[in-house]
Amino acid sequence: MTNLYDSLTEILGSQILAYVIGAALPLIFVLLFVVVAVYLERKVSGHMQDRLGPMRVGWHGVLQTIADLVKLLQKEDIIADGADKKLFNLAPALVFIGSYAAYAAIPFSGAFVGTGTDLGLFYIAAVSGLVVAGLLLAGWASDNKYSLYGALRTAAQIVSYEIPTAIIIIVMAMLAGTLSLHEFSEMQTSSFWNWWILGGPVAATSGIGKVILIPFMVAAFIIMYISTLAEVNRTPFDLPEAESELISGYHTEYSGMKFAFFFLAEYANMFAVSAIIATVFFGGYQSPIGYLGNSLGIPGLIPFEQFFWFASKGIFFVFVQMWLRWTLPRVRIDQLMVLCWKYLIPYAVTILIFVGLITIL
Amino acid sequence: MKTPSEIFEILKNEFGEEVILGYHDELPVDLYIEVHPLSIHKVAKFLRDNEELKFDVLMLLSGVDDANGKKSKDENGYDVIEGGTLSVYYHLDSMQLKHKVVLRVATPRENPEVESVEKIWRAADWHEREAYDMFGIKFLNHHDLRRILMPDDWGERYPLRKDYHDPEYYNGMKVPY
Amino acid sequence: MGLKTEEIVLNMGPQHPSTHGVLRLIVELDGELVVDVKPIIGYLHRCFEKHCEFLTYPQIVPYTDRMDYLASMYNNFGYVLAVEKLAGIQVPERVEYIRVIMGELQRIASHLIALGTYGLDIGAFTPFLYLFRDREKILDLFEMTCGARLLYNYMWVGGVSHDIPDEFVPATKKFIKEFRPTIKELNELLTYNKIFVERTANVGILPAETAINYGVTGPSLRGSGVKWDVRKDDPYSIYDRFDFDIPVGEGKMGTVGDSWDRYYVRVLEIEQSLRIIEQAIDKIPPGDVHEAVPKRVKVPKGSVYARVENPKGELGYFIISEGKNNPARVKVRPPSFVNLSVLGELSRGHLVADLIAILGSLDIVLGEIDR
Amino acid sequence: MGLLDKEFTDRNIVITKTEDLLNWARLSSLWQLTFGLACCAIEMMATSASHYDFDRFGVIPRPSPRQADVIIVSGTVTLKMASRVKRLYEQMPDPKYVISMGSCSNSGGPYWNYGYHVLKGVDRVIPVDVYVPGCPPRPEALLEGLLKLQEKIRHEKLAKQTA
Repeated sequence: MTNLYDSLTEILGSQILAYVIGAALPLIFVLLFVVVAVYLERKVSGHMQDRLGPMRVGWHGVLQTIADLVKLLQKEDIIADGADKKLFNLAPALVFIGSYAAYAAIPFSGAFVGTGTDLGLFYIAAVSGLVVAGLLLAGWASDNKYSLYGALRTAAQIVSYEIPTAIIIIVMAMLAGTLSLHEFSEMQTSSFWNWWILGGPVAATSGIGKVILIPFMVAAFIIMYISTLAEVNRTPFDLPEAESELISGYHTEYSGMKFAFFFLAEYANMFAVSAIIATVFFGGYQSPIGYLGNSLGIPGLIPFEQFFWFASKGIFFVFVQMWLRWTLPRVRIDQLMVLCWKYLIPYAVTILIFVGLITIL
Repeated sequence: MKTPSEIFEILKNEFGEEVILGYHDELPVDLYIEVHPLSIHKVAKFLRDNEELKFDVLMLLSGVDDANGKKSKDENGYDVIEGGTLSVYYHLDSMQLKHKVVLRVATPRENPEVESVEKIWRAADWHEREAYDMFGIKFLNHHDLRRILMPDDWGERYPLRKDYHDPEYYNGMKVPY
Repeated sequence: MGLKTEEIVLNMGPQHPSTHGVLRLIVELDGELVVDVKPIIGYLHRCFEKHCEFLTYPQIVPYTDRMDYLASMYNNFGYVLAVEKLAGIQVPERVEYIRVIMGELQRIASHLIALGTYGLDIGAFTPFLYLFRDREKILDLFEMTCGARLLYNYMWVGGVSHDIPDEFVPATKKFIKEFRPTIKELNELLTYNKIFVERTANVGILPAETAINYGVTGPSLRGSGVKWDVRKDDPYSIYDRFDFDIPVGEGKMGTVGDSWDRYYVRVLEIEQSLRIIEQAIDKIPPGDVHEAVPKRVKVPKGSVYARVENPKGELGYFIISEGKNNPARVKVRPPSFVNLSVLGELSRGHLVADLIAILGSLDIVLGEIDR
Repeated sequence: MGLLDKEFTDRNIVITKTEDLLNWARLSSLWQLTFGLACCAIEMMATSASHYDFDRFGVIPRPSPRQADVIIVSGTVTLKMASRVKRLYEQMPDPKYVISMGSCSNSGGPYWNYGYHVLKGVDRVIPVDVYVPGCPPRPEALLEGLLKLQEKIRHEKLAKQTA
């Protein structure tokens, strides 16, 4: 299968141009996704709550998010007197860069794998640290007590929940023998029976080992899903922006375009973590039932099919995040920490030990 | 269960006539016992703790402008009342014994001072602050006697007194319509 | 030597999503722990008591609507009872039944908002909208009767403003039938939700003695396990004719008197109100609702204190009359005003998030606190 | 004012088209400040809730004034509250709009005469775009007020007004 990057280099005759286009593609995807996801969020919440959601802006309100963005673009940009101007301006950029950088390691389809780095999972865990720094800056520079509380809560929350996520990543790396998300996707090919949630590729594990692995994999998936939910600050873990306590948390003081950046980053993050989960446990861009391109004999169709599967899986997990948000109340900060340190981390470590034993045997 | 007149007898025996000033039943519906304003806290404590009375709830504490002084008009045509009394009504209830009683204290308009009962019933805390806010009645030994509803910078004006009139402006905002 | 730390003072409100109106809280925090809370009220002080001194007795009724605007019917109820007691007016049976039915429907509507906004405080948005949807059905019943949705001016001295229309009785029965399952839905969605229980059980425990000493009444008092309800203990109107229970907090999820108990008492009270309506709806006697409405309300000299069980607690009116067309003094005992004063006591030593949970569980209405 | 407002002196095809786009975006996405004062706030909540559903018009509540476009003054503004309402209004970024909901905030309502602590009309402290009468206005009336505001925004001009 030809790589998009290689074909771009061939067509354009310039590596630099190919790099730029290759890097811009996820940005376009992210922007499109945010437009769709915000609309989806409002529609999903509306229909869950016996309402209709946006109806008047375009057909069934489809242009709602675009109107929102255009409006935000030309709002007055307020920087409060007490705010630290440099940091205040830097923070939204940092947050967005942090969440966008994660896309560099996410394989969208067999032909477009981003950088395809060997350390994909590791890299994502690292760059998401940039987001924490951005949020802390936002809270500190705003000179607003609510923002500060929001930022401190976020930092505590994200740093804590990185640990169970990291442990599960180690488990998966141990099993798969790789940290590259591209390789993860490649090994779970041809059928959903090869997905890691069902014990992984038949080729890699012996038949009995695979069956024993299934409960551990399901548990690992649940732990990872809960942790990532907390890392992207979604209900029931949306304490940093807990509306009923902290107004809007770290972005209380932001208006106009800078607020839009936080908004973009939040939704970009939602998709990024969903994509990682889909890639690690659910076969990434691989189809669960085989490819139309193969049966029709058109190999050119396959990358697009893969992209379709990748996007659908990602959006499905984003939908679950929304579903949870409009159903559950919010936990308290100490309960959040208890959940992480007393339950998720010990369980994750247990999984690590048992999976380690299974792989040795 | 005791009637107000029985309660009046008990109180008179306990405190004497210089504290328990009288018993009023000439007007319809609610009867009340008149108490001296600087002894009300002792009477209140007795009413709460006495085994036969057990008034554990202060339902309501209300300031009232009796408007029984000399009425006149000042140079701007506003009402002015001089002399007379402001009074405070205490509506007590016993949850256990299911009886009720009303106490009243009257205090001179020029220097209204009443002993606070907030340490006996914590419910009195905010009610007393409200009476202070609206009538300027000072509750002695209240731990935090500030204005409660009106803004702190409202000045020496007590809106529920019968001779109150609006200021023309408050912080640059016109007050009358 | 420990690290030197300073307490941070957080100003909440008057515009804050969960202060239920224009309440301002000055919160002293040590990290996330609440050291002290000082409620500042008066941002909605609309001078009700001053207005009463200038208006005639019937003219005051619409102003009582605007105090506890979530339970307007019941505010009317308390006021007209007080005036009728002072003036010695006996209202027809039909009026008594209509008043009780309206009052209990209003109690359900008020509790629905209390439960919904409480869910909102805890972070659950959807139950709030479900309960608002059901409240609309009650408002439709009111609208059918008197034309207004929120502030009714329905109960007059000596009667009610409009007789109930013919379709009111079947519509109410239909409402009760449709409404019962939604309580179950609420319980599944919110009441027994693990996160909700964790957030509210054992939070803001209000011991019975403290509650009584602070004068706390209504569901907040009953949540502390005190079986006290003016409808039973000091019956007014025709409440002694109906068979209903007084739910009290039992500490089912934690300690007696915690926020969850206060919440749950409201859920149970909705069911009891439905029972009262069911008993009353078929027994409404025929008659004229304007029979006892006087042309001019003539009130003798004297004073009266009358109290009713408002959805928020004990609502009392103290009226002093000097025999004129307008009262010399009307003082209200607003239940929320008294209930809110216990907030500082309850929230000391809790987290900021708990402060919100405690405030929500007290179910306050600022219109009534500030009057 | 917003970033581009009143920056141009002449009106040409580019500006009028941009104007149309910006006005469309503004009127389609009026985020409302979560701010209730009194009785009318309950009707405002009812308008946002399932039965009437403000979200249909793109109106969603934002708790922070920095992200809000429209403040609905729903209820009696008292003298103690007036300075806070003014500050909230000042904290909102331009372009910002005000809907005065209900008689009290229009003119003092039932409290106009004896209300010693009531501000007789919120327009004494902040400029109002749309007045919605009623005590309280029904949700339909508030929706009508919103449509009136949208109509007003539709005719806003980027160019400087010349006399």
